[in-house]
Amino acid sequence: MTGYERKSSERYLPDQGREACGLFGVMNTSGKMFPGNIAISAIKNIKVRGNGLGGGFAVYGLYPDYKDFYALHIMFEDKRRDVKTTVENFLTENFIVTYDEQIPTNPHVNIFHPPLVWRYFVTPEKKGDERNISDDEFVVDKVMHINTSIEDAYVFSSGKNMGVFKGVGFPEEIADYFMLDKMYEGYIWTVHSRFPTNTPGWWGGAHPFSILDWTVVHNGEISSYGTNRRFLEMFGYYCTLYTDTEVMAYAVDYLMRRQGYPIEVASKIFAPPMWDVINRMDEKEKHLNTTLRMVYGPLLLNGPFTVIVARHNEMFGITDRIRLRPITAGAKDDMVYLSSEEAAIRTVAPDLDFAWTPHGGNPVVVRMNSTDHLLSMENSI
Amino acid sequence: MTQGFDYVIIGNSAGSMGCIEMLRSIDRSGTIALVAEETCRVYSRALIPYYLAGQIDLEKMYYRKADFYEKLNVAALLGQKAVDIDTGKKEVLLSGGERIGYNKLLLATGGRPLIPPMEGLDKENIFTFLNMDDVLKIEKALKSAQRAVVLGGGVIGLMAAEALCKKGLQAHVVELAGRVLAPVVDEPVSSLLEALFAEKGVQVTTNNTIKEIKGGSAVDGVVLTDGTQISCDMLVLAMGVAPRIELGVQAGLKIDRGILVNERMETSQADLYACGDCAQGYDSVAGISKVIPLWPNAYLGGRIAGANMAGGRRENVWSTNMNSMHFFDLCLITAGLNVSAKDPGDFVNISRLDMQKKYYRKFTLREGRIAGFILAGKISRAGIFVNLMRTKADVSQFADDLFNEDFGYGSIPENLRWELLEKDLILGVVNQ
Amino acid sequence: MGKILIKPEVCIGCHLCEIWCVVAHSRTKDILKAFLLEKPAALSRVIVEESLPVTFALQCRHCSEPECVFACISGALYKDTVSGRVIHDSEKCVGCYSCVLVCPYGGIIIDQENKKVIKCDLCEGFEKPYCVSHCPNGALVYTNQEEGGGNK
Amino acid sequence: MYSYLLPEFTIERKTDRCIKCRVCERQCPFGGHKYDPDFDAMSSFEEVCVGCQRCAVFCPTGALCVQPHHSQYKPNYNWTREKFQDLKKQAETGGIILTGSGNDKPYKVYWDHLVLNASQVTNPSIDPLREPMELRTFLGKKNDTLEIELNKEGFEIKNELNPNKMIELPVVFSAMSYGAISYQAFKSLAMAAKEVGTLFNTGEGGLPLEMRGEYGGNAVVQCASGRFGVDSEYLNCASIVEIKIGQGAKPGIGGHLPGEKVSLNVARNRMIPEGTDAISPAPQHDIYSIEDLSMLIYALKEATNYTKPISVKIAAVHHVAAIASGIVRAGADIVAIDGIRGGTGSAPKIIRDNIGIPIELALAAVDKRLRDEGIRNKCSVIAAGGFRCSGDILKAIALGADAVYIGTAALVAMGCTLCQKCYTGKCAWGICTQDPYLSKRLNPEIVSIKLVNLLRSWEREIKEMLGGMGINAIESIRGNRDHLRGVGLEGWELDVLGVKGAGE
Repeated sequence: MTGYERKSSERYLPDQGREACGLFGVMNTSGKMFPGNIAISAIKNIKVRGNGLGGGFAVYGLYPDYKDFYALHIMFEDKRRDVKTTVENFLTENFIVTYDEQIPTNPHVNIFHPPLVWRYFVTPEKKGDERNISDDEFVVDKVMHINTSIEDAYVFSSGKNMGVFKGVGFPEEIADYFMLDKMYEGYIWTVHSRFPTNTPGWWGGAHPFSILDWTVVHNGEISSYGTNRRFLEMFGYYCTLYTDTEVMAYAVDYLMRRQGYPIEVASKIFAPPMWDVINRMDEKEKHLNTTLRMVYGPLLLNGPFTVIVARHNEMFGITDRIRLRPITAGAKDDMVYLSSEEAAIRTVAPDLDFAWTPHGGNPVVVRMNSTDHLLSMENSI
Repeated sequence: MTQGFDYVIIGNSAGSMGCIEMLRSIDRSGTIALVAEETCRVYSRALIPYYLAGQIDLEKMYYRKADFYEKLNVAALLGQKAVDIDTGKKEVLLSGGERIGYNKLLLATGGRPLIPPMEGLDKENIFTFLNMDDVLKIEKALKSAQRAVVLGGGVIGLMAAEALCKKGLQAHVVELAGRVLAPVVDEPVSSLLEALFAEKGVQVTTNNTIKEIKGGSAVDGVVLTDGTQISCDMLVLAMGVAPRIELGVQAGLKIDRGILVNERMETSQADLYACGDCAQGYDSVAGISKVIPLWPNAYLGGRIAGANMAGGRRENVWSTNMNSMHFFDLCLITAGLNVSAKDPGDFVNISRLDMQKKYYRKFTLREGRIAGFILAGKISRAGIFVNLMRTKADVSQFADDLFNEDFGYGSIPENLRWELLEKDLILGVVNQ
Repeated sequence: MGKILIKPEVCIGCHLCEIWCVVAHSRTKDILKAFLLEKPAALSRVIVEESLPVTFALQCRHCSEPECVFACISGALYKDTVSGRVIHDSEKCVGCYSCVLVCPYGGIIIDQENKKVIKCDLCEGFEKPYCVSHCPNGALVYTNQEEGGGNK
Repeated sequence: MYSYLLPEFTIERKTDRCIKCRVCERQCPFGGHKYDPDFDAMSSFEEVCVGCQRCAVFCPTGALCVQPHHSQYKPNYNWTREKFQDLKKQAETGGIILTGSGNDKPYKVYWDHLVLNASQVTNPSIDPLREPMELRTFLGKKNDTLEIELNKEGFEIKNELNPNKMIELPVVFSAMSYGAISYQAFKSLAMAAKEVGTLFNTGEGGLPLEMRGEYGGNAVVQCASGRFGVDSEYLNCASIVEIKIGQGAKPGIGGHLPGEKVSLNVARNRMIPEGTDAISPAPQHDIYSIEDLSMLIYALKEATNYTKPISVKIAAVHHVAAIASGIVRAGADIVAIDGIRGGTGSAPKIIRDNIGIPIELALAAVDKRLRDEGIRNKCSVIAAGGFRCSGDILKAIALGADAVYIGTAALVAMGCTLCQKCYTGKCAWGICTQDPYLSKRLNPEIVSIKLVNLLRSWEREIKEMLGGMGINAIESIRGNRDHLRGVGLEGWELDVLGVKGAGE
């Protein structure tokens, strides 16, 4: 007589991840285009790092026909047509919209509460004082406007010849939904499998985050979020997504686009060396690092994180200053891989030329037609 | 074969100890010989009155422990008298016929009791009051004695009288001068003392001395110069001491009252030193050469001699007459010059007296500086006055405070105070 | 050698050094008993000199050339060659006060009761002299360093 | 006039413990104890007792207990004992009631209504015993951008940097002048600041010449309305020059150091005759507008060749945010804001107790305003006024302060018991006095260690709290109000503070 049934709710479910997010990025340094299945297979391998509440991809080089236009990917929550009209009115006020269409999706994929997702290829149409600011600045400003002022509309991709696809679900489901393996090719793919802890799961909240052609996939929790956010607010970046990844995207934009600092400098700001390390540096290095910390202390990203940032011709990965989250890099010919797990890389590239784990705060910088990424091997663990 | 020593010291009291202890702090290996007439180990002559009064036992008379000579590796030739010095051969002839060679020689032969000529000195129960021998003899005589006459109203005489009084004898002090302790204290203190002794039943006769000693084989009385007769069964002669200079004379040293020494305790002959009661040095306060027959002076002289004998160079920069005494309950301290109030000359005497409290203080000033002082009754921290005297500090600004019973460094003006104390304080810089 | 240095600029004149010196030299080492029960009470070996606003504590300096030792007629005072302390053997002291006469600091105290002297012994047996360890303001400092000069 | 005042304190002496050592008598500068030879006992005089506890601490047998006097007027919620006493005092004297130290009225202490965050699961907390934990802070204007050049040797910064002062701990000793406090107290602060790698503030009393070489590098020198002690060398030996406009304990009020506190040395440092009153006017008479302030800021920058950050210190008053913004725009590199609980050596009680606003609200408003205007990085903000513990400090930094000034807390570490009698010049603890007999009670060698210990313990605590939040550099909590939550605060208060309520 066995009246009892074992309770399944207490069992460890291998499908149910427990910790943090999975990241993967791949770039062909010769600029060769390749389809999405590498990124999809890799992220599938580390499914345990997601929980089905968010996944997304960034693809570079996918709109060669519209490469001179800003490609705005905009989602309308609850498929609200009225909001779409508002946004489109706003767009036509500020841009010349060359072409727009609904982003094609696979109707057979069963997915959670999808918004209406539309893409617009646009050129800024600046008026009055706006003529003094750059196109990029103009676009950022308008994106910020839509994201902060128009409810239920959200611009989640705004670069040229690149695009972000994301949503609530496992990344492979998102890939299926947007038919990434079939419809697009790119020379950089980054992907994120999400396990949100501090923010609710919604489509806009999935990674990658982007501004212009910058995209960020991120694993971790930035304890300095409030400091970073309030600093960036001074420069017109308003964080609307209640997530630290967004702040990172804006910080990258602020430092690398607006201030024009290279990744190597930006990474010293995000994950600076400890003071006791700086104290031991030679005078020049010490001056550089001290000044960066003095001036950009508010952009130090404190707390555990691994991040993969990409833009055209460049991708880099970095972990926090005390390496509370992992990153692994791998290279095979002109393909360079970054991931939170080596396993993800090995899945798609079993026989790597190199595989290495850099120190906390030490970026792996992947550049077009360059082997800069190998520099980070020097001090790797 | 003559035994040779690096250092030979003649005498076995304070000066010799000062010398040996200094020598050994510098020279651990040099050979030292000590020659002394007495057979016992070093003891403190200054303690004789204490022993006699029964305040201490014989063991405490000894100034250093029994193993002192052994520990300091000193050949103690006790019971041997040095009878001659051959300065050419650098040898000392001992009474036993033995000769010992020296490289450096210290004469610390001390003093002998002064005994004025008088009739009847050959009788029994007449004692001097200087050595262990003397006191042991007196002690034996005490058993049968009841009345004692002490000739001499100086420090030793008064101490002897006090001790005898404490032993139950009726003592009678006879002093030639017009008052007791005349050389070191002034009239008020003499009066205090005379009254004190009288109060304790000790008669004091001044302006008088013994003309004749009466009795058969033993003394049974004395006749004073004014004809007064005092019966007694014991007579203590405490007239003071004279330097023992015979060896110095034989060695051909320059001699005045004592063997003349310079500030390094060197005599007129090379490698010959002298210190203590047999020597005559410079009194810094009096400004003259004189014998200062005091225990501390002897010890210090020995130290300085020792330092120079061992090849160092050290000078006696300052010495003067100083005394700490107490009679019954009265403590007395004197130092420097004792200038009579009647004829002070260049000196200014300032004093306070309270007969009731047996308190007296007198300071003798010369150009605002202390040249001498007498304290009776309250003597604590007297050394500070000595320090002021030694450093020739001008005290005129705070002369009144000197009478303060709690006088201390707090009473001394700021600058002078730190000057006197400086080396021993951390004087932080305090800006106020 | 052990020595107590005094810093008048931070001496606050509280006299706690004297109080604790008494305790250190009491039989019971208990402040209440030392003052309220023990008869006669122990005496302080340290004296606070006062000339307001200046105050400072003074006790035996444990001189390298101790006049008191030279003057002592009984051998009660001696300088310990190892520790450098000037030590007073009360058993041997006869109370002649020669040391009182010569001590330039007035650091030797007369014990009227016993007709002897007493002086600072640097609280032998304690890690630090009581006056130093109980000074509330660091005005007394115990040093244990070799000092220059010596008996050369 | 016969006084109707009740004694404030009662002195209880356990006679079975009193050994009549008279330590209490010597330690009380007010004459509260005396040995009575007729009784062979100690007597106490309660009417002079200020409750400073010096005697209780120094009594070697623990025989003394000083506590508020039991006698009271008929209890009355409105007419409190304090109000009674003040009224009677004024009736007897006809004067303004003076007091010392900070506001002791029960205004809401917002620090006690703010709580900090800690990491659980999603990000690891950091163990400060094992991992570096960085509190280094820079005070001064930050460059808007850096010109970074990549050359053969690496990256190089080409542009000129604004002067900044680096401190190892975001806690700075606030302005307490030599003259107000004793030389010993002043020097103790300097010694401790140097040891810890932070700053002390000279107040308006000059910086003694002999201290300039050794402690100038740790000094914030003040240039206040009396201009006491200001000369070129004074300005140039320091790390930061501060223009003092106001003080939290007495906004709108000047200073008055009575002549009896102006000793020869105080006089020399203030460059005034010995024994004369040192009067700091209420306003700076060359600053009647923000443009005037700007002129002084730039005059001081000129005088120091643009090598030192210039700070402007104001009392927190109603429009503090706008004032602070003006100050930054006037060219100040640091804005120091002193809240209503800031301390003083002497102030009219009515001013101290009633004027100004709490630092928490002022700080939050200023930080927000400067950010809204996009100029927060053009200055550092130092908060002052009643910081009691490292928790307060970390909360202030999370609200947006770069560093905090501590005054009263440092004084307490030095011995102060907040008896509030600073203005009498008879501080029993040797802090707020120029009486040499009293001031030497404070031994800089000991007291500087106490101050260092205080800062070190706070440093450790701040590191523990930061570690708990998973943050290993102080700059990551600065202005990070996400790590603060309010408890027991009303909506408007949360709004001003810019924090969410707990549970949100």
